[in-house]
Formats: sequence, C-alpha cells, structure tokens
Amino acid sequence: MLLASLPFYPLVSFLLLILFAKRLSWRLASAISVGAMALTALVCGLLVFELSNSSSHFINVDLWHWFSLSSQQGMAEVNVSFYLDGLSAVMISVVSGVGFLIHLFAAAYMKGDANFSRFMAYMNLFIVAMLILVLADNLVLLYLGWEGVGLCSFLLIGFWYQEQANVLAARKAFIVTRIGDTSMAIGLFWLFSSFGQLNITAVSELIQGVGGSEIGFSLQESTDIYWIALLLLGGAVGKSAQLPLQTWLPDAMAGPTPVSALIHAATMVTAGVYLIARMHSVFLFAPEVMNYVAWLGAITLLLAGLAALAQTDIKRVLAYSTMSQIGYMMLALGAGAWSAGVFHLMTHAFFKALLFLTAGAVILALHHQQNIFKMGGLLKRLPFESALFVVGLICLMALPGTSGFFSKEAIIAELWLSTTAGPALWWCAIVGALLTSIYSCRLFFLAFLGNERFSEELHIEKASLMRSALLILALLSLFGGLISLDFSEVFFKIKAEELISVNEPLWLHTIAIATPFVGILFSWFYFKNYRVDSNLEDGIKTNLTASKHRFAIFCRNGLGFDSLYDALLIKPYQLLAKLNRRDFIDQAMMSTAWYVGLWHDVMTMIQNGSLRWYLAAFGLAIMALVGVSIL
Amino acid sequence: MTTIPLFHVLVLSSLLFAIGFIGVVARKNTLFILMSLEVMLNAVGVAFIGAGSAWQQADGQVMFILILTLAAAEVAVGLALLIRMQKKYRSLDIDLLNEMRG
Amino acid sequence: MTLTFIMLVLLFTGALAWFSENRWQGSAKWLALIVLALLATVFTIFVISYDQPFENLQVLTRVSWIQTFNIEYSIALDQLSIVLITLTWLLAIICVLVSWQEIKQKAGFYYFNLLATIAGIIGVFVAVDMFLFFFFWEVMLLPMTAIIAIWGHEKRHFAALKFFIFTQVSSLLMLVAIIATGYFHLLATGELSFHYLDWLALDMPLSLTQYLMLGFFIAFAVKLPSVPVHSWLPDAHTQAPTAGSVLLAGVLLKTGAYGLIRFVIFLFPQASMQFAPIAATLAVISIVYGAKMAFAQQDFKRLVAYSSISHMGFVMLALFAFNSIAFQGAIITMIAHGLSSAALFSMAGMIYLRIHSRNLTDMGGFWQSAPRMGGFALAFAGAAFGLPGLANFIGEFFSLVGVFQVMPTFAIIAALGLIGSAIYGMVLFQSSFQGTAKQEILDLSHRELLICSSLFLMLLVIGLYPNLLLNFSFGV
Amino acid sequence: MLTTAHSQASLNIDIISVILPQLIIAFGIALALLLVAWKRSQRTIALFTGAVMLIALAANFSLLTIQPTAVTQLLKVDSYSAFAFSLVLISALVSLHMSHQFLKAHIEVHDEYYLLLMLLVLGAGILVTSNHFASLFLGFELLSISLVGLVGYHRESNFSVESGFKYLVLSATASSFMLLGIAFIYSVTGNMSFDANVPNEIYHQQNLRLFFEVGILLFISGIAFKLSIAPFHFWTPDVYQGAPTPVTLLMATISKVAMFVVLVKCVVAQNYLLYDNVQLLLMILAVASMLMGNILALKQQNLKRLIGYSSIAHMGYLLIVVIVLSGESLSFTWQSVLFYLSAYVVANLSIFMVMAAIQSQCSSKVGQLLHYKEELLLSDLRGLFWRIPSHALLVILAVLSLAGIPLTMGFIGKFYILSQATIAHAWWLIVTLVIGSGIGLAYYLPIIFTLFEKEDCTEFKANKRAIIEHVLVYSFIIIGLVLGIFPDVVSQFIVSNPM
Repeated sequence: MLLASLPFYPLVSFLLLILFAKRLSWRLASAISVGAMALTALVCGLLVFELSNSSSHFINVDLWHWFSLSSQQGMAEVNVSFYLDGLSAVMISVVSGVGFLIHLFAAAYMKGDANFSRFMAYMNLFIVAMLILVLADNLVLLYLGWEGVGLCSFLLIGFWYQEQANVLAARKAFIVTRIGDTSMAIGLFWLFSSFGQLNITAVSELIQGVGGSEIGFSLQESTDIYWIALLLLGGAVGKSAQLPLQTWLPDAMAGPTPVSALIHAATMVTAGVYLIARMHSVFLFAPEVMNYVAWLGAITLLLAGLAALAQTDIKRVLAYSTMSQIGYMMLALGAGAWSAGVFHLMTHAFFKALLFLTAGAVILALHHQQNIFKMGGLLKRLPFESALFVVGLICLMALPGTSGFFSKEAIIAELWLSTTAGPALWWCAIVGALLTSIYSCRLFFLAFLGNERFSEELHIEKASLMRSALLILALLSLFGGLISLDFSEVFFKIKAEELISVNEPLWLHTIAIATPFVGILFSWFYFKNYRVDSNLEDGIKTNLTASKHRFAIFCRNGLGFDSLYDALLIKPYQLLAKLNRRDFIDQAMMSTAWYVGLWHDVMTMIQNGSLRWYLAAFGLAIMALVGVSIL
Repeated sequence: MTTIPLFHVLVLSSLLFAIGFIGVVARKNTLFILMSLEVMLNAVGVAFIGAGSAWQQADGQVMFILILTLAAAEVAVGLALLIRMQKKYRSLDIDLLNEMRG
Repeated sequence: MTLTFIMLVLLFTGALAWFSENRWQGSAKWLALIVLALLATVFTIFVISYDQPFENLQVLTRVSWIQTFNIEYSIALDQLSIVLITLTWLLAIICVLVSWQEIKQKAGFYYFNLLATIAGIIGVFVAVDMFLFFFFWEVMLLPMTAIIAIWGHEKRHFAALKFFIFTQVSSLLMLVAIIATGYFHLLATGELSFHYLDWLALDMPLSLTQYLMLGFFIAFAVKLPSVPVHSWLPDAHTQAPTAGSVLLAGVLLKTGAYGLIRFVIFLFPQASMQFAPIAATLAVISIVYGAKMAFAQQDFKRLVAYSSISHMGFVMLALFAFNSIAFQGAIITMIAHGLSSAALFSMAGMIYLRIHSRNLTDMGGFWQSAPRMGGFALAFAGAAFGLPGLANFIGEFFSLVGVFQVMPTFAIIAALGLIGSAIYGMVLFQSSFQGTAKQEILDLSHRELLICSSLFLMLLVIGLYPNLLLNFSFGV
Repeated sequence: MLTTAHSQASLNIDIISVILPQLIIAFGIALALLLVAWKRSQRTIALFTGAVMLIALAANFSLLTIQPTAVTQLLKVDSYSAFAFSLVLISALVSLHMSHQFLKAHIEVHDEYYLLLMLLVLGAGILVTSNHFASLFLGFELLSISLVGLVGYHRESNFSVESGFKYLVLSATASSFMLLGIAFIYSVTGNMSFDANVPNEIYHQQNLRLFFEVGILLFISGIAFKLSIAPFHFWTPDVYQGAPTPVTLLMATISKVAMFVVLVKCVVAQNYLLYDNVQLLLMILAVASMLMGNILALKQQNLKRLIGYSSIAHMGYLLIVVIVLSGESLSFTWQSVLFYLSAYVVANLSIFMVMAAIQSQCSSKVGQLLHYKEELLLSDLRGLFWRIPSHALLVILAVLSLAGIPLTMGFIGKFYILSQATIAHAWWLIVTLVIGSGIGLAYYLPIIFTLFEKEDCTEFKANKRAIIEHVLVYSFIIIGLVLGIFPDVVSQFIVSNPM
C-alpha cells in the first residue's frame, strides 16, 4: 500500500503548485514541493527496508485495471500496478533521494525566479513520471512514465521560454527522444504480437521458460526477439543520449542547472539503462544486440569524452561527460554486467548531481557566467564549492576509494571475459577512463586554478539549504561505493555455459587502476598554462582562449552530428514542407475546377447572341447528328 | 399516267428545304429571312403532298393546308416584329440583334 | 419514438430560438443550451431504461414512409451509435458554449442551424433505412454549410462551396450504390427494400459487392477524410466559425468513420477484406501526409485540420485491419479525436477572439499573460500527439497493436506518424505560447475554463480508465 | 385517315367529357373575344381567364384516373396526359397572376395578352393529348406562335424585338425541320398516327429507310429545340432573358412539360428505340445538354439566363429516362417523367414568383409611365433573407430542389432517374449526371449564399398589400416541403394504367 502511494506525494504537491501558481509565497511553495519530496524519500526508504527483509524478492501492488488486450496467446491484462524489486528499489532510492536533495538545492537556487512555483511543480511532476517509469510492472505503464519524463524534460529545458534558443533546445530534446520512443513503441507492438504479453515479469518468465528449456526458440521467435531487442534499444538510446540520438543532451543544458542535475544527469537519461536492465531477459537471448549495445556504449563513451575535451561551457563539459558515463553503463549492460552497470548508474547519479549542483553554485556566484575560460582561480575565492567540485571530479575519474572507482572497476573487470564484449571493448573502456581524467583535469584547472579571468564581484550564496544538499551529495558520492547491491534475484543468468576458464591476464587491473593517474599526470603538464597563475611569471595577464584548431572546433560542436542530421533530415523535411505548403493534391483537385472554367469560357464564346450563328449552329448540329446516325 | 417515284419527290423537297435553310442562314436582311422560312415550309409541303399521293391518301394535302395556315400566322407575327424593328433600329440588318449574349 | 421526438424537438427549438432572438436579444443561446442539456438527459434516461441490450441493433421505430419505393422510416440503436450520439451531445453543448461570445449578429438563425445540424447528425447515427440514412446525411450538410457560409471567416463562400461539392458528389455515388443494392434486393427476393437489416440478410456476389462497397467507401472516405479527397477539410475547418470547426472535426468526420464501420465493413465484409490493402495504404498515406502538411502550416486552425486528417487515418487503418483490438482502437480514437480536436479548435477560437488572427506568426509568448490557457493548450497538443494517459494514446496504441498483428509494415509506417505528430504538436504549442511575448492577452474566462477543463477531464478519464468504452463490444 | 376518323367519331358524351378541359379553354377563348368586344377592362379579362382556367383544372381533375381513351384518331387522353395538363394549367394560373401584376402598371389594356395566354394553354392541352402527328403539329404551332407573340409582347423593353425575332426565326426553322421529319416518316410509313405499327418492308428498301431514320432524327431535333436540349439550346438564355418574366415562366414550364410529354408518348408508341442509332442520338443529346447546360450556367450573373441554362441541364437529366425506357416498366417511366417534371415546374414557379415580385417592386414609376426593371441580376437577391425570409426561403427551397438536395421534390425526381438508370445499367449516363450535378452545385449554391449576404443594396421590402402574392409564396413553401418529404402525395395521382 505504501508502494501504491509513492508517486502521489509529488503529484499532490504538483497539483497544489500548478493550481495556486502565483498566489504561493516562495516559502510556502518550496515547503510544499520539498516537503513532498522529503516524504517520498522517506517512504522510499521504508519500502527498501521492507523489501530487504521481506521473504519474497519483490513487492507488487495493483492500483486499478487499465485495459486488457486479447490475442491468440490469450488475454493480456495491462494494469496500473507497481512492481518493486531490487533493481527498481535502487532506482527509486536514487530518484527520490537525489531528487530530494536537488529539490532542496533548487528551492534556494531558483529563489529569485518569478515562476518559482511553476518550476517546482514541473520538478515534482517529473518525479511522479520517473517513479511511474521505474515502478511500472508492464511496458505500457513504463511507456507512460517514459513519455511523461520526456514531457517534463521538455517543459524544464524550455522553462525560460522567452529565449528562442531554449525553446528550440526543448523542441529538439523532445523530438529526438520521441524518435527513440517511437522505435520503442514499435518494439512493444512486436513484443505483444509475438508473445502476447506486455507485463514485464510475465514476458521475462515466458522468454526464460522457452529459452531455458531444451526446445529453445523457433527461428521465428529468435528473429522476433532480435528485432524486439533492437527496437527497445532504440528507445533506450533516445532517452539515454547515446549514439546516434545523443545530440539533444548538450543543448538541453539550456535549462536551469538543477534541471540538468536531476534530469540530464541523475535520473532521466539513465532511464534507457534501466529499460535495458529491466528487459535483460529479452536482451540475453539476443546476443547480437547485446554486442551492439556494448559497441554503442563504447563509441559514445569515446566520442563524448573527445567532445568534452573541447568544450568551453562548464555545463556542456559535464553534459558530455554524462554521455560518456552512460556509455560505460551501456557497455556494462552489453557485456552482461548488469549489476555493475546499475551500480555505476547509482554512483554516477550521486557524483554527477554533485558536480552539476556545484557548477550551478559557481555559475550563480559568477552571475550566470558559464564559460570556463572566463573563470579561473576560484579555488581561493569559493573554497567550499571548489572542494565539493574536486570530490565530484575524483569520483568521476574513479580514483581508488571513491564510489566511481568501485562501479567503474566493476564494469571494466567484467569486460574482458564477457562473451558479448571482449578485449577490444575493454581497451575502449580504458581509453575512455583516460579521456575522462584528462577532461576532468582540464575543467578543474581552467575553472579553479590559474588566474582570475572575471572582472565583476562574486556574489556568494551561503544558503544553508544549498550547502547541506551539496554536502550530503558529496558524502554519498564518496562513500556510495560501499553500498552493496544484490541483484541475484533480479538478473537471470544463462546457465549451461560455465565460467570459461581462460584466466585473464593479471595486468588488467593494474592498468585499469593506473589509467586515471596517467591522465592526471599527462594533463598536469599538458595543461600547464591553464594551471599556473600567470601573474607570477609576468605582470600582464595572459588571456586564455579556447583552441582555434579546426579539430578542436569540430569536437566542440559535438563532432558534427548536429550538422549531419540537419543536412540529412531536418532540412529536407522543412524543404518538403515548404515546397508543398499549398498541398499539391488540393491543387490537383482544384485544377479540375479550373478546367471546367476553361470550358465555360469556350462555350460562352459560342453563345454570342448572333441569330445567324445560332441558325448555322442548328444546321451544323443536325448535319453532324445525321452523319453520326448514318455512319 | 406515270407517277413520279416517291424517292425523287423527297430528294427534291430536301433540296428545296436546304436552299431555304441556306437562305435563312446566309441572308442578313430580316425580310429575306422570313421569305426563306416560307421556302422551307413549302419544301416540307411538297414532301407531304408527294407522300400523300404515293400512299393514295388525303392526309398529305391536309397537312399541306395546315402548313399554309401556319406560314401565314408566322409571317403575320414576323412582319409585326419587323415593323417594330424598323422603328427601333431604323434598319433590318439581323446582325444588329445581338445585345444579349454570354 | 423517443429519438424521433428528440430530433423534432431540436428542430422546433431551433425555430423557436430563431424567433425569440428577434424578440429578446441573447435568448437564443440560453434556449439552445437548456434544451440541449434536457434532451441529453432524456436520451441518457431512455438508453438506460431501455430493456433490451444494445449489443446488436435494436430497431426502435419502423413505419412505412414512401410506398413507391417501399422506403421506411426506420431507426435503431446499438452501442456504437449510442457512444457516438453521446459524443454529439457533449460537443453540441461545447459548441453552444464556444459560440457564446463569438456569434453576435443573426444569432437566432445561427442557433437554428446549429440545432438542425445536430438533429441531422443524430439522425445519421440512428437511421437504418438506407434512404433515410442518405436523407439525414444530406440534411446534416445543409445547415453546416450555412454555418460556414454565413458566419465563417474571409473566404467562407469558397470553403462552403468546396465542402458541399466534395461531399455532395461523393454521396451521389453512394446514392447510386444504395439504389443498386436496393434493386439487387428486388431481383433476389422479389421485393424492393432499402432496409439495412434486410440487406444484412442478403448475400450478394463478390463481383457485385466490390463495386457497391466502392460507392459507399468513396462517400465515407471523403467525409473521413482520407487522402486524396481530403482537401475540402482544411478550407472548411479554417473558414468555419469556431463552433462549426468543433462540430466538423468532432462529429461530422465521425459520421464518415461510422459509415465505414456500419455500411462498408459490416455490410460488405468480403469486398472490404479484398479492398483492405488499398484502404490501408490510403490510410497510412493520410497519416504521414497529414502530419507533414500540418507541420507546414502557418494557420492555427489549418494545422489542426491537417492533424485531424492524420488522426482519422489511424481510424481507417485500424478499421481495415479486421482485428478486434484495432477495431476498439479505432472507436476510441474516434472519440478521443473528437474531444481533442474540438478542444484545439475551441482554443483557436479563444485566441482568435483575443488577437483576431489565426496566424501562428502573430502569436507567441502567450504563456506569460495566460498561463491557464497555455497549460490547457499544452495538454491538448499533448493529446494530439498521443501523450500516454490521455485518450488519444489509448486509441492509437490499440490501433497500432491491432494493426501490427495483421500487417506490421503498415503499422510501422503509421508509427512514423507519431514522430510527425510530435513535431507539429511542438510547433503548434511553442510558436503560440512560448518564445518572446508578442502581446498580452487575457487569460481564460470562467466559461472558457469550463469548456477546456471538461474536455480535458474527459480525455484524462478515458486515457486512464478506457474500460468506460472498452466494455462495449460494438457488435464485432 | 382523318376523314374517316371524323365520320366515325360520333361526338357522344363521354368523348366530350374526356377532352372537356381543352374544350373549356377553347370556348373560353371564344368567349373572351366576345368579352373584349363587350367590355375592355384589365381586371375583367384577367379574372375571366383565371376563371376559365380554374374550371378547366377542375374538369381536368376528374380525368386523373381515367383509362386511356382515343378521341378520334388525333387525340388520346390518359391519366398521364391529364396530369401533365393539370401541371400546365397550374403554371398558367401562377403566370397569369404574375402577368396581371406586371401588366396592370401599364395604361392601355392588354386583352390580347390573355388571349395569347389561353391559346398557349390550348396548344399545350392539344400537345399532351395528341396521338397523331397532325395534332402534334397543330398543338406545337399553337404553342410556339402564341409564345412568339408573348415573348415580343413587352414593347417598352429593349430586348423585346431581339428576343422576339430570335424565338420566331429559330422556332420556325425548328418546326419546319420537324415537319420535314414528319413528312419523311409519313412518306415511309404511310400513316401519321402514333399507334401505327411501322411496316417491316422499309428495312428492305434501303433508300427509304435512310429517309425514315433521318426523318426520326429531324423530328426529334425539332422537339429537342423546344426542350432546349443541347446542341439546339442556343436560343434559350437569350429568349429567357429578353422575354417578360411571366412569359419566361411559361416557356420554362408549360412548353417544356407539353413537349416532353409528347416526346415520350411518341417515342413510346412508335418505339423508335428499337433503332439503336436513335438511342445513340438521344444519348448524345442527353450527355451534351447535361454537361453544356451546367458548364454554361457557371459564373452567370443574370438570373433568368441562369435558369435558362439550368433548364438545359435538367432536360438532359430527364432525357435519361427516355433513353433507358423499356416496355415492361412503362408506368414507372411515366411516373418518373411526370414526377420530375412536376418537381421542375414547382421549383421554377417558386423562383419566378420571387423574381417577379422583386421586379415589380424594384421598377420605379417615372411620371405616369412605369419604368420596368429589365435586368434581374444575382446581386438583386443580396441580403433578401434578412429582409423577407418567406421569399428567400422559397428561393432556397426551389434552388435546392433544382440542385436535387434531399428535403425537396427535386431530390425525389433525381432518385427516380437514378433508379431508372441503375436498373438499365446505364453507368455512363449516371456518371455524367453525377458530374453534371456536381458542377451544378457550383452555381446553385452561390444563389443561396447571396441571399444570406450581409449588406442589402436593393430597396426591396415586403409590401403588405399583395396578399395573393404572400398566400402563393407560403403555399408554395409548404407544397415544396411537404411534397419533398412525402412524395407519395404526388405519385399517387400518377396512377398507372394498363396500356
């Protein structure tokens, strides 16, 4: 019952806020929204506790019967009902916990805004949708949440809708993800038509039942599974900003920073990962697709890292790093390292939220200055924020001991031996880690070391709300790695093929651990001019600028995907629309009218009131008719 | 006595009729048009009489008489209109009468 | 008998409103509103209190009308018609509400036309004698055309003419088909009959039915509308007054779908099965083409009109899938589209009332000054692009799931329509309510609030609890 | 043979009773002449004419259910002809009222007008009952000559001479063509009665057969001219426009009805349709006039011309019935023809009534002499609905009926035609009909739209004095609606009788 109530706290607060939008004072509004979140977090904690010491490995609750689809395989009940197991437990705790903290932060961060309560309302609504997504026990309900979070992200990216840029960013985010969603929807149709089920557990049992048995799948079924997996992957790719649908995420940074933290770092973008983890039973029987997942993850990981190296906007750096981290998760899932992937999801939520929020604080302090080349030397000026940022970064770089370390190592460790991944991907992961550390250092040096490159006076926000939220997040990201997740009940392993006794080379782990340090070392020297305070060397301030190298610019613009899609899809569509604005079918239809009009003119010409012509016509007509009837 | 074959009569009447019709079409003067109308009607009369004699019936002649009366009536109305036209237009050119069109 | 009574009362009230408006200004709308509400309740009571179940047609009245052709005045009800009539009542009341402020001059005659149209529509939904059906089918057009032609916008005459000619010519083909079927009945059974039930009993050779079916199909495809005979719709919708568009989009298009169900698919099953590929192709084309055209439009109402084409494409596709899920999907889509498009059109009307323009380029940033309006606009746009939780989603989901089981390729192409709908939905919402504020407008008045919220609530309820409709079998 | 026919025709009472209406009209004419000699007054002559016609109508009513009876060789009265004649009389009465309104404005008295009117009716009466080429010819000429007189009647009008001449010359030509045709037919068959069965040997003698077919063609084209069927339609718009409105009404109703009835009679009796090239000919005519009429009427601003063009199209539609007519379903054919004709007549009467009303209102008195409003443009109807709903309603009904929209008689008429065509599988004709009526809407609807337009330019207001006018208008609205919804009321009069 507690489970059933979970999404309703934020929902109620959303309704309150949206109904009395303008009439609420900041205090009241923040109290409502944050309070609701606190309640959610609390309940969620209770639920996790309940789950952990309940005998069964899941809690299931029906709210009401939504609809039922009849098919050859029988009736498929699709209910509005929640399903809580280890996996979803992790997700809801991340969502509600991190969500609560971010709400806390946002309440302070957005204090000045005119539409504060609307903002908080959207945040709550987002939490609702996210919880539904996570808790859904069938794919249709999951799709509902899926679209819901999409809508909320659209609303929040375009929160400051007066700027056209934000509007366009919001549109882009929505439509690009919608493409993924559509493929996912088709996946659902396919799933239903071939298995007659949409309930997640039912589907996985069905598939495992058939796949695990001696009979195995018929050829038809296996191709079906292949396609279903592929289409679901499409959905995941869309939401999680993986190749080839990643282009919306950097633009999404147009939204307020708490939004970026909550939606585009911690929760929503990882929904794709969650989806794949949820449907792992389908993916397990489509090894090719698992392979694709791994490769997609790896490529995204590398490209995003590359792009992050060239960014000038602090939030965009973080956005790309988010992409690459999700790439890690995908890689893990592709490799069949489900729990590692989910684990990384969690830790990443912690430290990336921390990074974003701190960045937000910094940006606030710098009067919405986001360009890291206009920062520098903040370590002295904002010690608190800088410290927290460092914490976030070391987690991101996965220095030993941090939460990032545990999760990432877990992933990398499983790659080498995985049947669907293999050494090549392992190397990718390593290179990715290297890149991560390098761009993290670059970011850190540029923003926090070196000489101050901003003129105006800092405006120091000492709101205790913010700081407490940041602190908690920092602690979580430092020690979140110690949380042990047990997914033995959740993830189903293909038996039969035992651990292949190819003992992996010993140097793997050493390399994996060493990589970040190599990166740091490299950048310590390579980014010297960023780091050192140039005032010490000579009086004049050397004004740093982003590199003008063509390749750098290419990377800065997201490796040209945007322009590619623009040329391939958007421009043609717009052109088509523009050419055919007048609807050529309509034109064709109306041309008949024009034709008749033509005849009208001709005949009216004949109808020239001259009597003798009429007589002649009479005679001619008769002659013609005589001719016709004689011949 | 030898009877003229019906076929010839019909051909003759058709020729007459054609002449009359051409007259109606070609003439510009209203008076002549009326006259050509008479020609047409009488051509028809010829046909009727020929047919009647061929079938040894009086019907042909009866029809011819009817036609004559018709012709008379027509001419009467026609001439009345003609006078009005002369009054109005000071001319009998039929081509003046094309104010209504389209 | 009750239904006849209802229709007569509607006409009579129309006339009354017409005259009373000349006496007392502004009496017509109240009269119309009250009577509509009363009749709606009467209808509901009648349906509830009726003893037989409505799974299949219940013939209520059957009296001889024109002996010369053995034509009868015969009306019947079943679940399908009940649902559609309920929708009609609902939108009728909405129509009166939206024209509350909009219609200033000649209001009396306006309400006469409105009520006459509604009477005609109800007649279409209940008539089972084909001649009677055709009769209502045309009678419903006349006042609708009048509404467009008298109270419409700048190009109203052209639009009305186009609308009328399209429907008229197509329905003449249907008339020929009707007559042909009637005389085939004469040949087969020895007596002329235009009664639907008699025809159902008749078994006709496929070689004949395929042509008859085509005759009916064309008429309904024009009304639906489906590419390539859709082009009357954008003009009619754009030029009509708000209530006109609401009625057109909400109910008149549904009569086309209703006809497809009852007089094409149920009457000529084999023929329509045989025809299904072509119909499905047309449907898919209209889905994608409509979405694309909608994206291209600058005119708010025109955009919505093209989106209707796209949505009705889903209906047709689902109907020609011959699959029970798809069938349910089609019906839910009909209802949902009725509500959502009506909502969008009334939204357009409200905006027009404020800024006297339908052009999207004149809009923008209204959210600032009219947050409630913006919220509803977003909700309705969301409904249009099938946001889960709202009715349209259920409809499209059912349709596509059903279609996928029969002809996957079509379903996949149709699913592209979802992307297209997202695009035009975004364009619609963002260019009107987001961006820099072009001008300040007033927020919703209480009346408008009532309209929007009631429509939205219904969308939401159907979206979250579709069993309201799914419990009916609709005679499959 | 005529002579013998006369001798054996003992004028017993039932014969007289059968042709009583025609006789009444004939005597009415004679009496009218006497009346003129006795008292020259506008009112009396008008009232007298009206009375005569009413009596004739009453006398005609009893004939509606009569068995076909031959009156000599020349005439044959049956229920259909009776029905047609009552249509003729009704329209004549309406036109009489209109003409009275139209003429009483003038100073000098117009007895001859009413005489011509009665002659016209008589001609129509003979035509509808005629069963012999001679009587056909007589009626035809009676009709056309008196029409010529009426068309050119209005002396002050600019167009009277022109339209008069056009009608005179063209109809004279047409009738002479028809006569030639009759002559040819007679010369081949040797018998001018419709009932005469054509001897077969004409097939064997080639040259005569040629004449026979050409004869039929000429004969039909002569009638087609009167029916203004394309391509013999050229005179229609001009004469319609030029003639005074009541006369136009006569042309649109009486001559059409009479001519069509006689055409059907003759085609049925002599079953010309056995010759397939006649069928072909009729098809060509039908298709041509369906299309041309509708296309020409597009964008037409002058109301009378528009009606003229639309009449072309309507005759085209009606011709379909003749083409597809078959021996067994003869009564059904008659029913269709007569119903369609009555729908057409009612519609025309309605429209012309309003047109005449507008004209008589809009014509301004200049001094003593009245300056008559010649041109009646579409724009004169603008905003009529908001000023005189009754008249506008009548126009709307009429136009819808012409357009064949349900709720009106026109639709039922179209339903008849479509049924006929469907039974005969004449798909091409159906397609043409559909296209034609589709085009037709493009000029019918604008009329209605103009009625609804906001601004009212003409000063035409309802004048309360014309009671008869209002009675007529309302009654015609009711007739139109009732007969449109309950067509049985009409079709029960068109009782079939075994031929």
